[in-house]
Amino acid sequence: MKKMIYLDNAATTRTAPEVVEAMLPYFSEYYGNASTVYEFGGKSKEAVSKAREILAGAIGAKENEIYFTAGGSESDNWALKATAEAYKAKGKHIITSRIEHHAILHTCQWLEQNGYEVTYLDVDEFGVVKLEELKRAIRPDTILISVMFANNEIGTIEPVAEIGKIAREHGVLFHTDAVQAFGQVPIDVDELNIDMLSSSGHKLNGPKGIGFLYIRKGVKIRSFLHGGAQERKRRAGTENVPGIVGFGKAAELALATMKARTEKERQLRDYLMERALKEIPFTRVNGDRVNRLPNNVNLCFQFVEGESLLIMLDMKGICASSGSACTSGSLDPSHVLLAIGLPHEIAHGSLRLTLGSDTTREDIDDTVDAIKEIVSQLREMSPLYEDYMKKNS
Amino acid sequence: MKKMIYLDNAATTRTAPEVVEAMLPYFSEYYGNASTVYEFGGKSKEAVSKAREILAGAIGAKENEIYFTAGGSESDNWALKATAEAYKAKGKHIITSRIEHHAILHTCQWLEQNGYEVTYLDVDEFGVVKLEELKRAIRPDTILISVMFANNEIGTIEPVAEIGKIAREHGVLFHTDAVQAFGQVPIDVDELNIDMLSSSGHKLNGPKGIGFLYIRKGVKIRSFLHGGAQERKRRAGTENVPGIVGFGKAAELALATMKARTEKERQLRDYLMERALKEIPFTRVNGDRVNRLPNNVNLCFQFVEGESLLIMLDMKGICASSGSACTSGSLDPSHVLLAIGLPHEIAHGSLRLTLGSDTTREDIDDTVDAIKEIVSQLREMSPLYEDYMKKNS
Amino acid sequence: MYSEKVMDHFKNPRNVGEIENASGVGTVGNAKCGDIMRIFLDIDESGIIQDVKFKTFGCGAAVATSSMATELVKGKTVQEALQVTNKAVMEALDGLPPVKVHCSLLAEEAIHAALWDYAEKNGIKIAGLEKPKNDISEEEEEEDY
Amino acid sequence: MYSEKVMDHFKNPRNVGEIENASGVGTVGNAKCGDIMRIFLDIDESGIIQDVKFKTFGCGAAVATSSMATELVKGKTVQEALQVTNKAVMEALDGLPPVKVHCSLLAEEAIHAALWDYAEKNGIKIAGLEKPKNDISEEEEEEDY
Ligand SMILES: Cc1ncc(COP(=O)(O)O)c(C=O)c1O
Ligand SMILES: Cc1ncc(COP(=O)(O)O)c(C=O)c1O
Repeated sequence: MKKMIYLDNAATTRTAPEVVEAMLPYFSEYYGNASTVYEFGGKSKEAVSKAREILAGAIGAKENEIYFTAGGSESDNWALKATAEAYKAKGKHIITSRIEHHAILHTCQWLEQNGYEVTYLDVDEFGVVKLEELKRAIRPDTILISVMFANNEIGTIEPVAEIGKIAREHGVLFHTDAVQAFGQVPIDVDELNIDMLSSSGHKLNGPKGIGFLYIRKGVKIRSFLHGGAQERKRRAGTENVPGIVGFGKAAELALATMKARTEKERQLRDYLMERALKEIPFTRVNGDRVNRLPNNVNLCFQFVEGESLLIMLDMKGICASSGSACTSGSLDPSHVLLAIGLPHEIAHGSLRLTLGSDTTREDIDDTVDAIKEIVSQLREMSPLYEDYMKKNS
Repeated sequence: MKKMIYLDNAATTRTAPEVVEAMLPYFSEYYGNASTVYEFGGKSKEAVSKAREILAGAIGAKENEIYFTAGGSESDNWALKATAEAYKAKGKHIITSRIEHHAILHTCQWLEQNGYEVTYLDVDEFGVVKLEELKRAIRPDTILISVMFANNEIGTIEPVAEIGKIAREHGVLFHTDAVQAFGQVPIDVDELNIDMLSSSGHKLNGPKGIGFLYIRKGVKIRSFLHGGAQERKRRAGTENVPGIVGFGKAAELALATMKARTEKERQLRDYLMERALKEIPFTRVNGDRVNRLPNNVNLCFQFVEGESLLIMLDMKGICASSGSACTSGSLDPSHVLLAIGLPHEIAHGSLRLTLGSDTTREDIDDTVDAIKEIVSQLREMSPLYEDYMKKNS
Repeated sequence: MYSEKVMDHFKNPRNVGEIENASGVGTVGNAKCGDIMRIFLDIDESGIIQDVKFKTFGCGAAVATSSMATELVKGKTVQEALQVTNKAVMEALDGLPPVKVHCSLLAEEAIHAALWDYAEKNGIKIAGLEKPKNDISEEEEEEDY
Repeated sequence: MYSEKVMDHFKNPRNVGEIENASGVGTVGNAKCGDIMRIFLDIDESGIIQDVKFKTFGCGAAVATSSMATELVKGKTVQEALQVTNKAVMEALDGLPPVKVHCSLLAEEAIHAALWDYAEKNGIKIAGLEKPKNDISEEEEEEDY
């Protein structure tokens, strides 16, 4: 295979070899069911406890506030649907933002079909939720505010502390989808007044198919997956022991390396953005320049469509992602790019590059060179570019 | 570690080394997200397709009728809740049995709290659903019949073909929880008129945290996990590629070895039951003697409590399970044992032994010897035994 | 899930058995709920528990709490035995899992039932001893929300 | 996700460019939906398409269908070009993923638009050609339940 430059770490990450190593014994050696009486199952239970301890510690929570799920989507579905159910006597109004992941937005749509009312907060041009609008949106029947910790497309980190404070002051629960933020930025659920938090293993070099939902003690919560008595009767299903162990290990590594890793990524990120802005005309950076995930770059190249760009990058061995409609199987471009005010035709030309711990400066240089070449090729072919040039010549 | 005899394969199984082998490349080598545009993600997509093909083939379904989930519990929750939602205009009545797994029963309870009506079919003393009762229970507003393929505690195989036929004749959908049956008995969804089927990887030497729901083409189904467009927009969440690959491999192996493996297990199973019945007084076999899972033995030892028995077996290196209340964290013994008509005090003394492909005759002999000794020890200590002996002497 | 002490008392239960013509016998619990304890007391004229035996149908914790309870009352006076609470039994066992706390209550109750039987047989009244419930079963503890 | 033919036409698109003073130019699609195709036709007096060029803003399938459509009409008469349907384009490309079928419709429509422009410029009427819609966007295909 030709050399690959993987810049799609927001989509998923490589499971770290140390993580796989940690998981391996729990497949064929200590394979016991963690909910059994015998000692052999106790090995699995211990491993699960250890992982829970690490993960709880990673966000300043207690162990009995961590509930394992199958990933970020399940955590998001659970947080919203079960809160809606448990608090419906208080009210049926939920507040979220326009730039949430579909796991939140589609769940909200489902809730709307089921008698709940949802307010979708606007964001500014950088993708930051408008706090004044949030304050105005809170009503006596508001039961939940769900705003993501950091956006998966444009990398903007939301003012979570402020949102938590507002939520607390108004006696409203606060859930945050931290799937992209966990492992990248420090999180303390007490400091930030977070009542529920979603996370997913495969975004931080852990395995796919495992996540957790943090639920603050005292929050009334119903089950979402009904059945066996696992996870303190809150989430049914035989414990995915290797997945849980791998998630714990990944979090341990992510925490230990966070400072150095994100510092390096931040530098490369800024270097990439600067080169792109300087060397490629009609380019813009999406998302907040400062309050953004250390590994996220999101660019728009006018007159160019995202999927074509992706395929041509792929032909050069570069893996990236786009908010283009074509990649999502729908005709509309990313709701996030539209929410920050981009016109459709520009939103179609977005490119997301998300760095990993092993991304090098050379990778970045090669990538910018490739983008430069491809963008100019695609513009040559673009009727929009032709029109623009004619109009402005 | 002392020699272990693992007889709890209905709880979970050892992930086969070949399965782990098959999964490994998808952790750190081909870790791409299966839903991406670039070639690297295509590797994951292909692997997922291949597994889907195997699993579809294993039950006579089409590939686009297999939807991956996080396990049996999620499949069960999905099948019931989404059918309830999609067909509520037709009616709000669901039929199930008293001996379903909690993933079905607790979901049914949730549905009852949400305006649905559920009929719980009785079973006979062998745990077989009463077909006449089923026929009588069907009403114009019945939208779903959910009866398990084989019971996880007592191993009884239900008359699925007959149930499917009745369901079809009445134009009612038929879901079956085949978590215990898949890989143990041949299943053909067309022959059996099954419209939906739940399955879980870790019950057939596949990994934990992966399952599928088969949904016949034409069945209206809503999502249960809302979010991204994975699984043809029906089940959100980044695909658990290693899990899916492992599940596919496990099914492939289970199918290839089914005949020889289950034949051997059946013999050992019958040998175990015969020895226990002959050598241990006041012992009964639960479940159907003939129509039962090839690897399931379920015994009751009067005057003895199940958890104590389990712990003492564990001390001898034997892993087993019980329908005892104590193992479930509730005070009531297994609802299955009660449903087949056992009095509470007898139900408390049940022992489930579930064989695996590597169980030997020696294991069985050692196990019966151990049970014999322990049961007599516990009876010595049992006030119930004392009373009985006094009364009958 | 059990402490070492619990496992020890389960594996090697002390004082298993019966006492013929015991001064007092008490049986509590409920086979429906899966636990029955029977305690036999041999109490001398000065009111000292000379010997104690038990039989238990129940889980590991039920056996261990019976065993520990018998140890704790052996050699004690009736009044002292009355002070052996379920808390004392639990502490002596280094704790029990939350779902098993009811076993320690059962053990306390079994002692009381045997003492009650002793009192009745001898026509005496033991200060502080109330007629024990035969059927000890409580609701499972739910988390405090 | 794309066939080899599609990838070939995407990687090496045929007939990219413009024709100055073209006999007919047609632009269809909608930047909002992410696809715009512009086709230039050079048609001689006998009604034969001597040359054809395109520019496309759009995904891989949009580029490939444009490229294939231009190949299919080149050297054909106007009447023959009218017969080049989206089906023909798809078949020539060995198929398209379901979500991309609209790209082939767009290519068909772009040819029609260029022919319409040619007809208007020359004051002729082409039998069977209807005024093309400029804005091709359809609902996503839903599964048939
Ligand atoms: C019959 C049955 N249904 C459902 C389940 C739940 O499967 P899982 O634990 O994989 O969610 C099990 C096993 O626990 C089972 O035996
Ligand atoms: C912000 C955010 N939320 C939720 C999810 C869903 O996580 P998963 O795919 O693990 O279910 C993702 C990633 O896909 C995400 O980026």
